[in-house]
Amino acid sequence: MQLFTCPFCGPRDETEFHFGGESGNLRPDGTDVTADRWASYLYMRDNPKGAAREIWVHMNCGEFFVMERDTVNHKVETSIALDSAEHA
Amino acid sequence: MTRRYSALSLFKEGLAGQKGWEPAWRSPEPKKTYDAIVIGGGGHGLATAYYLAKNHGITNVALLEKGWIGGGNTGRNTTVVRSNYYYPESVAIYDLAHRLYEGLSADLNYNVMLSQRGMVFLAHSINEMEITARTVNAMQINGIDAEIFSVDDVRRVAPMLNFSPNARFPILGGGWQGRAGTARHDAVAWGYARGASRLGVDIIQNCEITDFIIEGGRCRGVHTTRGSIRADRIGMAVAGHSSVLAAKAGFRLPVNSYALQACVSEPVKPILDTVVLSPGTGVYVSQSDKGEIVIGGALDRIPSYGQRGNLPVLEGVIAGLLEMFPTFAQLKLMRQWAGIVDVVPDSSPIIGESPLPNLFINCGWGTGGFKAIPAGGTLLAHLLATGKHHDISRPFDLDRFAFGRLLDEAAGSGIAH
Amino acid sequence: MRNLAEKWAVVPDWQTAAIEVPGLAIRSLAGLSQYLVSGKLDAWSKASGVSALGVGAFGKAEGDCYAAQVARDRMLVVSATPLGIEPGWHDAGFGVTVVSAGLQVFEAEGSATAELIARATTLDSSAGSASAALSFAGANAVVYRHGDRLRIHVDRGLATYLWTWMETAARNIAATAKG
Amino acid sequence: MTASRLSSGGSAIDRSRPISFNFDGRTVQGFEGDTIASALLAADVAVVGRSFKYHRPRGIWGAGVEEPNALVDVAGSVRATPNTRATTEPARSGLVAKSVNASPNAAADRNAFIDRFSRFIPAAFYYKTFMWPDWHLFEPRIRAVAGLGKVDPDWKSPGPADQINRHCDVLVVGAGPAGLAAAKLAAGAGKSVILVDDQPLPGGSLLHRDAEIDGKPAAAWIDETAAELKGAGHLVLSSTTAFGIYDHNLIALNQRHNDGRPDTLWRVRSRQIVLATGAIERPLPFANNDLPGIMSADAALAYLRRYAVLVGRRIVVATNNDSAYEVAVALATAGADVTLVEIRKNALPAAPSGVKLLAGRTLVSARGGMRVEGVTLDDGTSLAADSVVVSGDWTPTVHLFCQARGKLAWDETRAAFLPGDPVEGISVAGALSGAVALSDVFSSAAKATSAIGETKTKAPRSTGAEATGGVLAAWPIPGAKGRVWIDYQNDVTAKDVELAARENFVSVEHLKRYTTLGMATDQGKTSNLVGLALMANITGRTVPEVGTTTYRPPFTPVPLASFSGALGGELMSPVRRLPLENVHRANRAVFQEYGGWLRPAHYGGAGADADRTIQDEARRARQSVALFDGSTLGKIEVMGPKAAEFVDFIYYNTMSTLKPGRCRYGFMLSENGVVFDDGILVRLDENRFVVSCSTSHVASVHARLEEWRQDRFGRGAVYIHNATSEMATLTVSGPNSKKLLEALDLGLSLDDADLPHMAIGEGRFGEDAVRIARVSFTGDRSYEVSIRADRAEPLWARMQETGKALDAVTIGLEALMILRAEKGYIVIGKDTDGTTLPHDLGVDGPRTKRKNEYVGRRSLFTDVAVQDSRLQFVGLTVAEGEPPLATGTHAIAKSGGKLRSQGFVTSSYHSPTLGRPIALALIERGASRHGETIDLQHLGMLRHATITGPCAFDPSGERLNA
Repeated sequence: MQLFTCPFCGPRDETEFHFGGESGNLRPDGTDVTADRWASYLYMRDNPKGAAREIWVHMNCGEFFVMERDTVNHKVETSIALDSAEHA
Repeated sequence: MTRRYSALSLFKEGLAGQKGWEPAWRSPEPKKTYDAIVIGGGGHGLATAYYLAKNHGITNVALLEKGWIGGGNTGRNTTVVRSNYYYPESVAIYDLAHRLYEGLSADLNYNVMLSQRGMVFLAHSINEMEITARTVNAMQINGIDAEIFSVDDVRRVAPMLNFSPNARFPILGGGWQGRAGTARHDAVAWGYARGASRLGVDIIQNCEITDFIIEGGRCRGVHTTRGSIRADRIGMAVAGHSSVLAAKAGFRLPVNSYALQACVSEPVKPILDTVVLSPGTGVYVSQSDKGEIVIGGALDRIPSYGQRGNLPVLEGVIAGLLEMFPTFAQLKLMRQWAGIVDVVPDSSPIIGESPLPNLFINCGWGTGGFKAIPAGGTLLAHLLATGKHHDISRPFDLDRFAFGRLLDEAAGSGIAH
Repeated sequence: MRNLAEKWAVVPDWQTAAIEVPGLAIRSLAGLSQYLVSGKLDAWSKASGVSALGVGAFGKAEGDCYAAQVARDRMLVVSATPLGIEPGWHDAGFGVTVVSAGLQVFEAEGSATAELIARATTLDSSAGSASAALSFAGANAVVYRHGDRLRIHVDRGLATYLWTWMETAARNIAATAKG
Repeated sequence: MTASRLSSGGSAIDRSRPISFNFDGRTVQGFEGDTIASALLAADVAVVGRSFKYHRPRGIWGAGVEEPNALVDVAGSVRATPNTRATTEPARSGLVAKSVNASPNAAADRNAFIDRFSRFIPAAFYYKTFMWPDWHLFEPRIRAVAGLGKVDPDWKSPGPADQINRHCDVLVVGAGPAGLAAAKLAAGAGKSVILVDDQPLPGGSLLHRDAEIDGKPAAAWIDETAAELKGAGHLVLSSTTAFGIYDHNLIALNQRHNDGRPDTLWRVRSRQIVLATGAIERPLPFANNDLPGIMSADAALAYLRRYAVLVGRRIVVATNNDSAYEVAVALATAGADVTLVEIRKNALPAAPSGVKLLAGRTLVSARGGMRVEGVTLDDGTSLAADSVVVSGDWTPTVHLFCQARGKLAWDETRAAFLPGDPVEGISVAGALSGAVALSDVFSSAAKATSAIGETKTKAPRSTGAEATGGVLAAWPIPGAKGRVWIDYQNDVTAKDVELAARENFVSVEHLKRYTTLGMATDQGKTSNLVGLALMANITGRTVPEVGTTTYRPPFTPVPLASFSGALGGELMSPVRRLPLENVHRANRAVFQEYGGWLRPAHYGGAGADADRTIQDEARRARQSVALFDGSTLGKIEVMGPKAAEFVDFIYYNTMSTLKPGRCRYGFMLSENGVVFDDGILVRLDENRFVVSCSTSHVASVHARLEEWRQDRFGRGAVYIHNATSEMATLTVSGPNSKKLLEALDLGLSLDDADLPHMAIGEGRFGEDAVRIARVSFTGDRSYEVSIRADRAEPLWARMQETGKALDAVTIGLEALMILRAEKGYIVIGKDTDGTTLPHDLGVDGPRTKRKNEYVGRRSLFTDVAVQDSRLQFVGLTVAEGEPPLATGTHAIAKSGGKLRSQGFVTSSYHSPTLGRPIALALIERGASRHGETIDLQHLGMLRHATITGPCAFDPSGERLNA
């Protein structure tokens, strides 16, 4: 059972959180976006082994945030609220 | 040296102290060049190498494995073999695998212990019965053996289930595939390895890919911890680590890596004769020939490459099991583990040439790769040998994501996304 | 068609329902006015006269009118009497929604309250947390102390579940104390 | 008699409290404090079980968790548990123990003959045979002989297991000398401490090994230290196994109780974990080293000192290390005739008094049948013995350290793997860290706690004689004669390891899987290292080159019940309850579970014919007026300066043009274009909307709204409040709905001009505000009246009362489903699936016309989204007199001799109002095929139906305003 840190609430049990996708996957607006670009936004992932930068939500308070962690040893580095994170 | 496996050879070897058996596969030093390279010594990679040699006569093949063959998901899954899928495209691929499994022990001269004890997928509500009917109808139309089970039918095949009307998830019936069952996972890997090695394939263990050799925009080989190895056709089947190799080759995949847990109880005398799946509780269970209750876990909720189990998911899975099999509460958990699986948005595999020409991929099987090993091997071998898709693999090309032509079995079974 | 009501516990009569084991008593608390308030909490405080500082998890609230923080920019305001503030969006920059009936309130007291917490959440009750929203027996709840007692606000639809869960936990607490 | 109970002594047993239990049909006497194993030994029961594969007779090996042999099914007056370790299970009166894998019993097992064929069935033999004609022919017989214990099919649960979460500064695993010292030091540093040990009493090896601490006998020091910890409020848990270390220093404990309660699961989050898990003694390799009567030397000492059981009269003690000397002396002192066979020639400890020492000698074989009768040494010497106790040295218990991702380091002098580089948050002490002498044990404890903080407590001092750690590695030798057993439970011999090597299964993982070495219930605690060392020897590698096995939870088997806790029955996936549930119960409602809620399916009572009742409700609803509890529909408020812009983005349909006081029906899509939810959006005022979503989607819609808010619009732009539970929503529908509502006198005008279809009004019922929305899911004039959930009962009662004069009918969800299906209204997830796009449902306007951005937009223009073979939403009619189509029926077409699905029936009912079956379906190109008759198939049966529009009733919609 991992401990994640909600930027507002502090450390909470992993079961209170939900994975929201990779950080930096910006949404292209409009209908003239190419099929490849749209598919890339919808589906393609870096899925890094090791250092990762991801969006998570703390379901109890609803905070969306960017978390940096390691996908192998599960060490959590930082948590920053989505609206104060760069290139979220 | 004794090569052929049979009751007679076992008997003869018994008289001679079992000392005449030859190695199950050779462990040669890697050569500088091959006609083809297969990356990944799991079931899919080994099957690919075997079928390259057997179906296409391409025997100058290197199979490169980072650790030890069969040490990844092939040796960590719950060994279920089935083909009860909804879409015709899925049926085609899993049925191919299923049929090859049925002849595999004879083909490989290696007992993979395919045990077709049938599988029941339970329905816990009227709505689930309707969805089951829809799925069974689709299977019948697609030529797969499937039938609807009444409660009494379910009771006949799995009497230990909780048939109380007061159960949290009462059993109203379900679907049944009689040809489904289990196979011995290690035997599948070792059987393919032995078969491939005998046909000339070099199985090279402890050989990790450090980079791809890319020349003129095409893949021409690999750099490894055991030197550079060249070939003009390279296939990769490295479930769980597909994205890592893709990144080295310069492209991305629609894949997230998650841990999938499984666990077994201590061995007990036979109490469960079929495979039982209860989608409502997430229970996916069978009893091994050794007597262990083999419990398939739910996917973890946190992307990870850490090959280990955790507690919350395990608790939920076991709670579901005990709700469906209350008397199993007297059993003890003996071992818990996890494998890393490729999770793809539509939960269907990806097979085809990658964005890097000459490099072909077989990945994205999610939680269901084991049952597909013979098909995954056949289809990747076909791609490597001919450079072209087999009809069965065409729908599973990576290009389906841009076209929007996803093959989502979960969506097909009535789940709105 | 089986009547599934037969297998689910009847919704308790909240006026009389009680869980009592040595060291622990739990009751339902009726009549509190509850409001979700989001946005500029200072502006809200100015308009309502209620403090803009809500208590966090296991924090200690006091008095008849107070707030529990449930998110960075959201509070659950609790009052013994209705507040004279209009629900809806206020141009000062906050929104108000009445949830007086939407959240059921339970109150637990006694020396074994810590034992109840230890079964309901993995959160360390001595460590505190900025928001009082947490998973309590698997349900999203707002949990803090009011005086000597523990108050738990939970979605009305899940109140019967939480009650049954607390009955089970209380039995375990009693058995542990005895064993 | 060979093994026997001495007339005095035994620190663990209470001679004043005799007990008796049953083993394999015979009565066994013992004392309170005995384990099943100690009582069986005292009663001189040599054979306690049969091995897994060859059904070899086996006796008790150890005195703890490592036991490979002595497994029993327990039942009787205790809870039935298969495969219980006799060495750790307390003996209790009334307990019935049965040896596993033996029939009828361990002493006389009818499958014992299998051992005679063992040469033909070596490791992994099954991969090489049983292929012709087919594995299925052989498998049933193999299955029947496999497995160990038996599951009791009539087992009844004693109730849910307790599960407790704890936090502490320091968790110490193991209450032996190292653990006790570490706990004491950590407590002295002002830290909160939890000390756990799997034995019933703290003390570990001090319970049977000689020691003096701080000038006191060890027993006194143990009691004093444990009492001190408890007295200071620290938690000391006995009979509790730390079985798993998970991420971020979460450690899982399983606690056993003696009062019949199920075990308790503890989840402890500790800032620091001190592992003082000790070490486990290994067997020595010699032929027939598995015979009953051959036992761990340390266990023999434990049985002597703790339980006053002397394991034999003529005992051969065999060792390669110093630790067995104390055992030999103790056994001799207790009256046994003891010969010590010592592998080493030189550098031996002081000669043990009263013991015959044969130095430089090795055991090569043991002899005997159902129990050991003697041994042969390497020089041919034959010794008679009724008991052989052996020590092949000690394997540190590294399991938890490895679970925590700790790496091991091979220590050549100790011939053992020890914890390598430190792991953050975890320290090691005692035998686990390689310490042997008690003073080293204590200094390792001081070191393990040194980083925790400055302690005010003095580290304990060893003031007695100290153990020494001399050892000469004694691994199996390739090619040795006879059967040298490595894994007792799974019947793996040295020859099996040699076979694996011959066939290229040389890595540790291959060795394990191929031979099943270490895969039994004891998880190889006594065998893993021996197997590894032999493989190293055969292949010319060092032990670390062969590798270490991966240690996974649990350390010892843990009851499944501990993991599930209370998560079962009503407490699993709990249903939500309606505010008016008890009222509906009293009103003969029959409940079903829909979308996570317990809701009335119909109101016919439990004995009623459900179909008839539902038909009757649906028919009457169209005739006059129907009442329906629709409280479960989502009510999520969206407020703030950019609320209108926000809902435009969220919905497929343009919503910003909605006027305050009006409602609009719309779809929400996922980014992949699939229709995710449908429902009514209400605009209350300029900056405030209420999203009414499907019952089962409230949580997910709420989460999506919050995500887009924070990810696209910014926190200050809009705020989301889920107020679903605040209001009960009572629906009045039908031609007389207005009449009924007027009679309620809600204080607002119901004239169609003031409250037209898709408008809302505010009124009052008594003191409470009510909101009336004129929306319809039946196709008839309908009003949804929302009121505070806790005040809904009087309003519902008034509606019922008023309705009597109008022949009103209260309908459940099943009748409502018929009514909406008559109109062709969809239910998301039933009439759609995870591929359905909005234009498949005939709603193409926004897709072709909208200019601004919305969720899922680009996905509506992919190749697949625009292809003409899509499944489209239609109605189906069957020929007159035919029964309804089954939901799930597929439309079929034949192409190239093969059947192909063309879509399927999503909803199907008999319509009482139309007097015929109605069905909704998703059919390939269905929208352009109205009037076409198609083939359908259900469970092999062929049917026909004609494609129509989805709406079968009142297609012009006149009844909305009738």
